[in-house]
Amino acid sequence: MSEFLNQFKQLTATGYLFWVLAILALLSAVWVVTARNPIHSVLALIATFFCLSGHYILLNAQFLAAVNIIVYAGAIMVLFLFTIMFLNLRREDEESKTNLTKMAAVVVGGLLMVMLITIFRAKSAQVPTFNPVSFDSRTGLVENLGSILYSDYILPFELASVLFLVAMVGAVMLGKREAGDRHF
Amino acid sequence: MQTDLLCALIPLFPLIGFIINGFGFRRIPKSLAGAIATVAVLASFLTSCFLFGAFLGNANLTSTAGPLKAVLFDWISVGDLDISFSFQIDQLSLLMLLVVTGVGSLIHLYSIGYMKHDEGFGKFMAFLNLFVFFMLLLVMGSNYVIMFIGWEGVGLCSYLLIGFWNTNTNYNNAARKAFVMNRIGDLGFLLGIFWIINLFGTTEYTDVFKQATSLAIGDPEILAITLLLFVGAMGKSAQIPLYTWLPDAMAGPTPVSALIHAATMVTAGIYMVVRSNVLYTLSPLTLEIIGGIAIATALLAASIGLLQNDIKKVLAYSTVSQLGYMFLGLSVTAYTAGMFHVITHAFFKALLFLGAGSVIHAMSDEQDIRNMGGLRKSLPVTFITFLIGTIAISGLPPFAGFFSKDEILAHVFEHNKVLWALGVLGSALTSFYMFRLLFLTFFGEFRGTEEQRHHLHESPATMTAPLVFLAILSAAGGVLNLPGGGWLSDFMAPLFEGSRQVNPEAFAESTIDHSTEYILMAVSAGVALISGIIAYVMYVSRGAVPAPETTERSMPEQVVYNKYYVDEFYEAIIVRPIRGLGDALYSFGEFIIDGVVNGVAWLVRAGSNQLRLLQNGSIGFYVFAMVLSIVAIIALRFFVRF
Amino acid sequence: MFPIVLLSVFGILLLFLGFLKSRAILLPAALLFLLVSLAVNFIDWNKTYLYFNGMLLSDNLSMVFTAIVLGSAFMVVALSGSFMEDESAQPAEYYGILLFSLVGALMMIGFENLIMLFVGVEILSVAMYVLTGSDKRNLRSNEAALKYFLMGAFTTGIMLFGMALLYGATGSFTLGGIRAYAVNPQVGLSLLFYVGLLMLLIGLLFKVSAAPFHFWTPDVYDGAPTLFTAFMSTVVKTAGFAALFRLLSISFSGVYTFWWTILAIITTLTLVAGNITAVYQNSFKRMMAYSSISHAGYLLIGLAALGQQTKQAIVFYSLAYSVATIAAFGVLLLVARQRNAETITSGGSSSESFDAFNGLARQNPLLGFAMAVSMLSLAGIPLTAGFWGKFYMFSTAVERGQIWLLVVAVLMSAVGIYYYFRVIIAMYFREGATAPIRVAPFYRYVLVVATLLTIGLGIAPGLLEGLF
Amino acid sequence: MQPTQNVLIPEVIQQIPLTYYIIISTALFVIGIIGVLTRRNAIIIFMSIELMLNAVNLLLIAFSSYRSDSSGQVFVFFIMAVAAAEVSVGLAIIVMIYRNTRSIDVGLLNKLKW
Repeated sequence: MSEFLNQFKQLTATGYLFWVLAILALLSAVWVVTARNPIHSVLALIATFFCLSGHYILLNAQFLAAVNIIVYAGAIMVLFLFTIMFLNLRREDEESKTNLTKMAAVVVGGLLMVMLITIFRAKSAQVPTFNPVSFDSRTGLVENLGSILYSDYILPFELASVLFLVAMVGAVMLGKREAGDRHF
Repeated sequence: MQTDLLCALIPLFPLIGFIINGFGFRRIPKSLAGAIATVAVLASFLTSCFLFGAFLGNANLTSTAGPLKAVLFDWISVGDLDISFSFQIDQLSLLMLLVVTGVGSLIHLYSIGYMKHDEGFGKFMAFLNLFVFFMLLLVMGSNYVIMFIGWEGVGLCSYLLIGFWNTNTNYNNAARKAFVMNRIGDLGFLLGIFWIINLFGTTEYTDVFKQATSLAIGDPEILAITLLLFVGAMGKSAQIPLYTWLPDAMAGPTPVSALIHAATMVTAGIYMVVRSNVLYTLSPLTLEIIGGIAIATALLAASIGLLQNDIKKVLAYSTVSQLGYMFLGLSVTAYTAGMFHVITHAFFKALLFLGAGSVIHAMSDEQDIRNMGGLRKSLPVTFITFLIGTIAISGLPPFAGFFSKDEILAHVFEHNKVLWALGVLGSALTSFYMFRLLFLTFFGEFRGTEEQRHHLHESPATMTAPLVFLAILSAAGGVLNLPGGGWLSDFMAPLFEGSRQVNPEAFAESTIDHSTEYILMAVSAGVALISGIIAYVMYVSRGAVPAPETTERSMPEQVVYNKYYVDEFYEAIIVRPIRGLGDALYSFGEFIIDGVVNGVAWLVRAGSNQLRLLQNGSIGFYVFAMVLSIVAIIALRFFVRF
Repeated sequence: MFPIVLLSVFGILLLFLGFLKSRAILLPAALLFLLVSLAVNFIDWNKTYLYFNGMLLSDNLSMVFTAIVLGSAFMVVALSGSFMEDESAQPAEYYGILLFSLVGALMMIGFENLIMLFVGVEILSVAMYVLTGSDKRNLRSNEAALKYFLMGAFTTGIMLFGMALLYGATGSFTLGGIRAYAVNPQVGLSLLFYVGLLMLLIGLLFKVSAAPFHFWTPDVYDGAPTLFTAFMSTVVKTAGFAALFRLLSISFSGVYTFWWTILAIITTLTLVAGNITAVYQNSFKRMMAYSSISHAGYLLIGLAALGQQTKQAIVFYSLAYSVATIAAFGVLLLVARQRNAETITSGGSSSESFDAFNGLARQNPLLGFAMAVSMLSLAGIPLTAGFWGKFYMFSTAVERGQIWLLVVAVLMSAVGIYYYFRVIIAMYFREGATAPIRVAPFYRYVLVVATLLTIGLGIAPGLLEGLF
Repeated sequence: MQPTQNVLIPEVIQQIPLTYYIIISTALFVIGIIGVLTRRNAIIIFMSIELMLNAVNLLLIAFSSYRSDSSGQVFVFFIMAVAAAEVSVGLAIIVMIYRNTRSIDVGLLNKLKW
């Protein structure tokens, strides 16, 4: 423990930023799952995304940090928010799950977390470390990612468009109001 | 000589018959359908005969009557295991071929008369043909996989035919019971086959047996294999504890009972053991177990047979009992004797069933012998042939059953005196219930209704002709293998070369001298004769008729008036204990064994009912179960040492 | 490779064809597109290529799997004539999505990189979510779609976590890279690798509905429109097993000792859960869902006993299973439609229960026969393809010496007979007064082909040998 | 901690062991799982799933940065794309259900069972 504290004391500002972001991310994540009001959940999730983007920047993955904000916080969460507003879900009419199921869920989830963390912290886990000699700090830059994406990963990249087509057609097909369906 | 072609033709004929009748049974007129089916099987029979002649000629020429193999095509290869679709023609399969197609054609012929008023005649004939096809696959295949296919196929046909009159729920239940019991047996058989694959890397008989000869006697793996295979035989050949389906299977039409549940399918288990004789010889313990089960089955079924009043049920229990005798023979490595009994049994049991069918036909579907009697005048042909069948099955010389049963008993005597004594006892019981059946049916006064009496008639020629044929065979079948080195044992000797190699002692020349042999014969024949006489006294002289089920069974008051001291003695010493025993055993069969089988089925259903509640429709629960499983898997892999 | 490209294009074409006034052109067009894709599949026959910078493998095995998937899809689409009669149906969209989903299936079959696997799984899954819910007014369909979607997305998370951990341990997403890491003998492997392996497996096992990750299957199969249930239980399952087989046989064969016990336990659970639960069902469709779980169990035997024969066994089994399943669902479609029409007038039992089949064989011998053959095949009765499928599977277990797995499988196959035969009994032995069902000629051909295929493979199973 | 030698290596990578990132991701991931398990509102369950995906993203980016290997970040890119597609379909399904039942409580959806 004291070793940990010693390490902690030697951290630079970035190091402290890591901790702050980590704790904030976890707290807002907990808020996502506990908030009674769906809108609060959405906001908390957006906060989590911002914290994670901070992490990405710390990890020198600027491009993904930007994409995360734009796609996740910008597009996906707005879609969520839109749906919630659309369905007018502000009321607190859910939550009839018994405390027993909740307890069981938390216990099982906690058990999973404890087990995984124990495994990952074990001596034999052999978590890889960075190699100062061959380290390339330009890994996460747009130029680098772009050239890989359009060379090595061209096939999945193109086929992802099929996925979007399916999603688009499917969403329209399912979401479209048929004659006789209710308005909202 | 196009042996391959001939081999292919034999099962092909019935298949063609099945296809024609099966797909066109709505359009083909009845007479034609019957003719097609019968001709198909008859063609197989003729081909088999031709093949048999060729084989004999061949064997005489070369004097090494090795099996002929006809590889039709390569089937599959799984890894190193190659399975070809091929037939093996040797002494054993030829004998079975002749029996199956020969008796089969007679029964087909008979069915034309017996079933002609039935709506589903074409369908019936198609199923019969399909059955013959699978049965031929079973006996001709050159490896265990083909045998298994035939094995499953005949089970399926048996299921379809038992439930043929499917309007009645009881018939369906009987069909289902037969299927379930056969499945249990098949599981054992299948596991046995996979074990053979595991051990020998092949399923081809010749290769398996060649490799097996190099193993030591009592090899534990062989023990397991033979036991598993025998489980299959127990199901198919109705041995304890899987025998209760056979009596119930009598719900099917009578020709079906004759063909499937007496003459052919139920002997598949014996065929399989004889086929695998090398393996069984290697495992004396299995043989001991078979012997125990066989004698128990023989006695149990015979004692139940004493009390039955349904003409077909008596014959059914008698079949179970005779199958027990066959296994008894196999258990003392008297494979030839076992096969001999298979053949003679096929003759006389088919005869008896067909005779019974003729009676039932005449009696307008009456099956209760208490309502028959005195039929010998109205049904003379049926009576005479039935009499011959009865004498044959009872083991009275010089008819077929005498020789085959006697040979089995002689071998058993050599092996174990107690088993022999029990066997003789069973033989006495057999003789008694068969004569009882005969006397109650054909002698005495007619006890049926006026309407039935009016309706009594001898069956048409298509039905009596097979009876006559079979009667001749039953009477003369014994010449196949007369005591003291008959034709059959010489013919079949090459089959047991491997067994002789691994265990010469089991095949040593008979140690009992001729005088003992004659005494044994005399004893068994005498016992059978005495039982027959007792039955005569009981049911003809005294005219006793089994009481209807509503009144009390034992009626001492009636007996008091009787002058025959023998009767009283018989009643007190033999009949009552045996009745008690029979009742007890009957309930054992009906309640314990069926109970276990039904219990398992019930357990599965109950388990199903409970298990499906897990599927409670809630996403929360589903996800929870998944997460729990993930936790369990990770715990199992990382935190539990095993 | 060619089918993937073509199918993407054809999917778009179909969507545009939907703008035409005439709906009648859609079905022939979809069938034609599938046939063309099936044909071009074999261009590379007997050659092994890695396409697109090592993203996609094309070898004989993947082509055979592709052929099975496309063939199944062809038969399913061929059975879809009823869309044309249904006003609220949107056939252009359905066919388009089906074709797109096949792209995903083919990616799962030929992937060389986990990204391909992931995108493929997602294309297939998203398409299935949509199709499951395509009967929009039907609450059962809605519920099934939501269940499938939520659980599928959840599992995607698990699977991705596994992929991430594998990447962390091995530094590569390629099958070869992971394999190179896993067979590396110098040091013990990272624990991240093992956890990642388990999570990835769980993700895929969910897709093939292996217990205890099977809970979605009965509900989703039950609620989805029957035609798409047929599609899911054949195409998705085949693709899932192809993917599992590739992963396990290429990347993870070096650590067989680590995962086989887990897989064997899961196999046992799957066999028991599928077969036992099916016994109590009254709805044929739901029974088929449990039956598909149980067949996943039989297929898993081949993986748990991974060996030389696994490849052949899985190919044969999935082919036999797919053909029989499609025929069964094809008959169910007709029967259910007929019964629905009747219940409107008279009122009676559910259109998908076992009772709906009562007396079918008498009125419609062809339908009865096709159904009976496919039931026999699913039950594994000899002289049908299903028997040999089971035979192959069981002999893989024997080869690895996993006798207890074999014993469980053999016992459970006996249980299976019980519920498959219920249909046969209903069709042949029960009375049911119904008018003959009109079967469109093309529909009839599909059923006949499926039946002949089942019998043909049952008589000559060697036909498929040596192809791959 | 050694003094910084290579200014191009981000300070976080030099100061924080990779294990910490793994632990944080695991924690986020499990929070997401717990969210799926405890909530009944379909949308919130869905958001919890998004949380799980983001935990994976963090994990992948951490691995990718520590290993100086871009393919991990490309994978993240794909995950985001797929997530967007999934969200559109998922929300369409939820809307469809709401239209039919006026509720998105998954606990009420249990017509299909047994």
